[in-house]
Amino acid sequence: MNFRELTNTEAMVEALKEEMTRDPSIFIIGEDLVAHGGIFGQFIGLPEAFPGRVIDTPISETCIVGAGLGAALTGMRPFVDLHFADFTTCAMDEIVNQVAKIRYMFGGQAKIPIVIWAPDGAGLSAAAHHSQSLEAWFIHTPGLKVVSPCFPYDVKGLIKTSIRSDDPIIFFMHKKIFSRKGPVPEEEYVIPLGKADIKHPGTDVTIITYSIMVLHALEVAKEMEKEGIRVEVLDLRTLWPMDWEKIAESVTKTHRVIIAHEACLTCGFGAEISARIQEELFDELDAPIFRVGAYRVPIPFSPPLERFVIPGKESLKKTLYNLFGKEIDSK
Amino acid sequence: MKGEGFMEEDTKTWLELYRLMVKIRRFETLTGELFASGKIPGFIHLSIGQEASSVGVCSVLRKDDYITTTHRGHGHVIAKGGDVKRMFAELMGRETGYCKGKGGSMHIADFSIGILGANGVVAGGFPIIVGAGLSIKLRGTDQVAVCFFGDGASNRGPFHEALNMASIWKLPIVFVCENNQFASTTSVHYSTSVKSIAIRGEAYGIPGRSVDGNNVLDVREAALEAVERARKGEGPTLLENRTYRLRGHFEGDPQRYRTKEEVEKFSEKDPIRQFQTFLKNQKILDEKIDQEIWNEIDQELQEAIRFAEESPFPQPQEALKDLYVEEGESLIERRLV
Amino acid sequence: MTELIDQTLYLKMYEQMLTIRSFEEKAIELFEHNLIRGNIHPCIGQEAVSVGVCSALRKEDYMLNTHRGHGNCIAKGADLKRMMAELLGRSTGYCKGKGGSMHIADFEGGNLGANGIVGGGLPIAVGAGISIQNRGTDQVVACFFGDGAVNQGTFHESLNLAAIWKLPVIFICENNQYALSTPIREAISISKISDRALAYGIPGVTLDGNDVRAVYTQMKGAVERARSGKGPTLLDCLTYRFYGHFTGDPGRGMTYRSKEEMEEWWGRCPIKRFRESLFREGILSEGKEKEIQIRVKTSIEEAVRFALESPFPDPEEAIQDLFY
Amino acid sequence: MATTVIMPKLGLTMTEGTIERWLKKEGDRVQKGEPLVEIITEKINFQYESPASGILKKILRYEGEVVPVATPIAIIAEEGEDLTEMEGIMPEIQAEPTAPPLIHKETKAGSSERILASPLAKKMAKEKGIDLRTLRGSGPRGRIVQADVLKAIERLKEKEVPSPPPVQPPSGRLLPLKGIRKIMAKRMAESFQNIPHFYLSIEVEMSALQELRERLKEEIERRLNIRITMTDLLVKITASALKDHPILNSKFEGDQIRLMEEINIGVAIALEEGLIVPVIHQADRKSLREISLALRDLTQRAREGKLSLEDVEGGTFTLSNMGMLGIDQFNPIINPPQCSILGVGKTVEKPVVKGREIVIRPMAWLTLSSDHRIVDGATAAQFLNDLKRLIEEPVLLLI
Repeated sequence: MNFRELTNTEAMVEALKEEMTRDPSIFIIGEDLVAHGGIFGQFIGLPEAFPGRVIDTPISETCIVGAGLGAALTGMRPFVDLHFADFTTCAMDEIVNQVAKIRYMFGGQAKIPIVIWAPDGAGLSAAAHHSQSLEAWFIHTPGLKVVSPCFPYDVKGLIKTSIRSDDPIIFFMHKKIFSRKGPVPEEEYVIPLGKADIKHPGTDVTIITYSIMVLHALEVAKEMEKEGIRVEVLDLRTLWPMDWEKIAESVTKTHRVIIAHEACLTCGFGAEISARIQEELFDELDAPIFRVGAYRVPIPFSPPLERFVIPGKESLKKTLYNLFGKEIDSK
Repeated sequence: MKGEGFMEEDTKTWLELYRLMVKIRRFETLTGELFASGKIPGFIHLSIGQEASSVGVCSVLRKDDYITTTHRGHGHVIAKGGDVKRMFAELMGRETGYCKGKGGSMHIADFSIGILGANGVVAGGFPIIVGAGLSIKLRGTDQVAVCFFGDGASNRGPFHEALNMASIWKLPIVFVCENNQFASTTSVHYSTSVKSIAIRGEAYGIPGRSVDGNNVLDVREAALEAVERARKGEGPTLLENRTYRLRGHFEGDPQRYRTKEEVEKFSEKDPIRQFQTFLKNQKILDEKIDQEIWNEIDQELQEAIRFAEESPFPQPQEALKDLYVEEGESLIERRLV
Repeated sequence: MTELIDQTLYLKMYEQMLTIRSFEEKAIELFEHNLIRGNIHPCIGQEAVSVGVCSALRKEDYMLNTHRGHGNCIAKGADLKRMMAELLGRSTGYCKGKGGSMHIADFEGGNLGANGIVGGGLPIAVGAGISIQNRGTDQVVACFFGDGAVNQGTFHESLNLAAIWKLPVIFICENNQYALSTPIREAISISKISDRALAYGIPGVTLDGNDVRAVYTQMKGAVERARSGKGPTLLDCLTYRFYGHFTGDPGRGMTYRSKEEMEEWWGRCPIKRFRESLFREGILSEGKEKEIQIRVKTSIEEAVRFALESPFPDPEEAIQDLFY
Repeated sequence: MATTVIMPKLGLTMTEGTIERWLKKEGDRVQKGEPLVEIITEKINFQYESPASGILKKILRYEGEVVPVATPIAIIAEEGEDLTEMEGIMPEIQAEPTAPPLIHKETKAGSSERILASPLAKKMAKEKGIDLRTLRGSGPRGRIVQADVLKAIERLKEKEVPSPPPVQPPSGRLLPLKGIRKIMAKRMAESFQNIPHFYLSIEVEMSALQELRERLKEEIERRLNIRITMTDLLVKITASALKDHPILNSKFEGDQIRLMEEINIGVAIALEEGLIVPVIHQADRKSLREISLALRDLTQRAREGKLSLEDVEGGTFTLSNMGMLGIDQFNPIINPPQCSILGVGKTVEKPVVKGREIVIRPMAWLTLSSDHRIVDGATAAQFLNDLKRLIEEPVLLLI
């Protein structure tokens, strides 16, 4: 395969272009798509390339999602942009009561090929209404599939798979990774849902993580090599379905686990993974399972406050030291 | 423009209105500069061009009246009597800010003067204002609650739900739509199927009135009528101030959705320039006074900026406070390190 | 010639109204015999709206339904057997017993489903409209909702979007005067729900929902408008539910409604009125009526028998159908 | 009423003791006051007498186990007495995890021991049949983790390796390493491994000291009929020299150094079962006579194995005189946690240069071993020089 460097945004646009060319039933609906190419520019070029298939709406989240659902029920493949994951709350009834339940409720008559794309995450001083990581809500909701990749290669492959999926997908992307570059093959490819990926092999401890925390985990893994701790970084990529096999494989190898996400610790996805590990792999554990997550407070605006609330490289390192009972160096 | 046969009283008030509009204009301009120079993190939405709406409406409100404002709310806060020191401090994320640096530009509130807060969610203010109106009714005071919102919000469900409830309960509310022609990038002519948003009053059996939002005296007059109606317990009014956002949706907005020409055309209708000319024609304002006003305001704002810049950032631990009235780690769930 | 068509159509409409009425009566009876679990929301008294509206639709047209939706299902051509089976939670039901009374859907027949959430259907109708526009067919969407839904945010957003995009959607408010126990006159501050159309610049009509011909005529106009790309219409059909909000409604809803009011509306019973007019016009005769009654009776009985003889779904079925 | 026998705290600094030998078996009848168990502290071994009369119902800790003071080690009860209320104390008996230095006899099943170990460590230990109680946890909070079990498995392997069959039966008599010698072995090894020793030697003229001793001889011997030994004098001199060099009279405590108030000089005495170091407390405050008497008494009792803990505790500096054993010079090993030890060699007549001519003088080598973590060469050298001056001009003691 011939690789070239693309940003996450470019990878996403490319994925949408390819899919929309392949399948005329795909259309994009959301706010500020035509004039703006999307609030973060992930749709730049698409309105021109596919006139009439990129639809600007007034600010009506409830109806944007609901409309996507109706279209999905009647033979279309909508790709819904919600601007910010925080705005899923304006359409919670549509997502939780309609999109997630209709197929089941109607005895499997319907298929709902909808992708709800929601940029999430903090770190941009966007304050309490534009910074949340809400994946746990949707992992908790039967009927939804949840994706949250971090690298351009994964973003492109998973966007394509999500669009082709006949089930509703909540697709999260961290706002901070949009402009991050990474290698993407020129050839067409897709990545199956529910497959995790080892981003850094190790033997002493596994950091199970996803989205932006993968980047922090990789930095920590490098630093720890100097200290003789070989960290394995497991990027889930798809949160639901969860790649339990990969997790079990890695835990059985390293016997030590840290689960890290930017969402707040309490009832975060880490709690679920951790519970499953101790239930099924108790005898493999050589240390307690540690979790890394944000404080249970809304994301504050001021940079020092925000940095304090959300977990990063340092909290990961501290947790590692904690796990190995090392002294935390006071610098 | 209005103003024939005005009283001594009026001239004072008018100069005050003018002063406030200038204050907002300068505040926003300086904020834009501070943002450009990287002294303000996050993103900001400026209300340059909409000063007449903020000032016209708030000038007929009492200190104990309520307002909810929007992501484009600096003007409303200043017009309602907000402290520019604490505003700048908040914009810069300092501990002396209105929200101790927790809120930022989009989330400024001052409950002591009835500002129930700006909101990052479009139309987020509607349900809140209904609650405020209801409590006024329940407490039997003669306060009034004003909900500022944009043309974009008028297509959101909460608009509908709020106007309906306010109308059936005859709540003392004035819904002020600042129709600045754009919901972010989307033109109101595209997003709304009716000529004037004021027409939507008919869907709730409440008066809907549309005025030139760049004429502070027109706004003031219409607002006065609506507020008096509300105080008398005759229920809500839907007021549309037709104005124009001269700056982008947020600082850094490429503004591909409109032409330079259009913006220039509208800057001729600049509310401040209009009012300035009017006051000069009325011999209420001359170059000298005008200069003084602008200078005084600049001094005040420069002090405010200095105050903000000299204020410290909050202690990191501050991030764990104010979530509940009851303090305590058990409530915020410490991280495992 | 046209008269002949009308006659057969009217007789079909009358038979449908009777079918709906007796289906609901049977359903209530089964509920009272504890053969139907959960609650059902009978639409007795609203038959004219269901039949008037659906008679103006084609099979491939879409319908969005409400929790009080049996009548609309039947009028849109649903199979009584599978409906009854669903009400009884049998594996042969429309939703294999997963949905129940409040969630009957028949995608074959264009019925995109009944909704447990008030106002839940409106945004879906908009989506169906967009899809029709995108696919360039001449289908339309009939979106049913109650007077309670008109104060939901989804109503506002949906009508605005349908209006600016001129979607082929007809919004039909089954204005039965009550949102559960809240009378519409207390829930809105205007006299006619159809005035809400003014807020979106679309036609809005308030009409006698107990006059099936009036409903049919208005609906036909609205459908033609939609098919010809002129956009949505709001129909406010004044009607009344003789039974309470649901089978659990104390005193069948007489706690919040007066005898006088009830009697007044019985005077305007849609079936009674249609029957009289049909007799007056000589379209319906004792003989024909007998036939119809027998056909209806047997079809309902068959449906019940089918349902009762059908097995309950295998518990394992509960974990099926979540994903495609 | 049943009685719990606990590991006695035999003196101020004792924190744990090793059970050397049970003098009674379970089921034996014991009388209050009759020797029950032999306990070794770091200082001495000691026969602990039964605190009660009755039957030795249960031995909770076994020979070789190191047991924290006040931890129950046995239960004495009357015939047919109900011990259930005793069972209660058993789990809590094991409250703090104890790790014996060497793998001890298989403990009886049923003695429930709460051990901090990771699930994986537990699983592996079970598979390999390793008793977790024999391991010391290296994980957080002393948790036994995978690594510890792996080490244990290694050790087992080493044991299993069969030594090549010897050509002839191994010659030589086996001496069991026990009692004081065992403790000494352990502590000397620890000392030598852990303490960065450094040695300074200096040659001193002994004539003045010998004269002094001669003079005191008849005087004291006549009156008190005791002989003042060189060691007595050296103790006196060392003590007063230490007063000017408190740093050498100190104790190493991990991340800090404790300067001791008292100057307690330990004097190494060789017994056949091992080296013992009785202490002359507050040697600096004692008169030569007192020192002499004390030292004589200690030596006497040491030989009879009658030293009390107090006799061997609290030393702050040790003196080891091997002159009488004909050794010229040697490097003694520090007696932890002390800072220094002084080794004194034999006094020999030898030619030395005085002024411009060669004369014969009695000379002896002093060697000071010091803990480099506490003192450096210069400091120690000064001390040694002062010591030399006092030995060569004892009158200075009067100042």
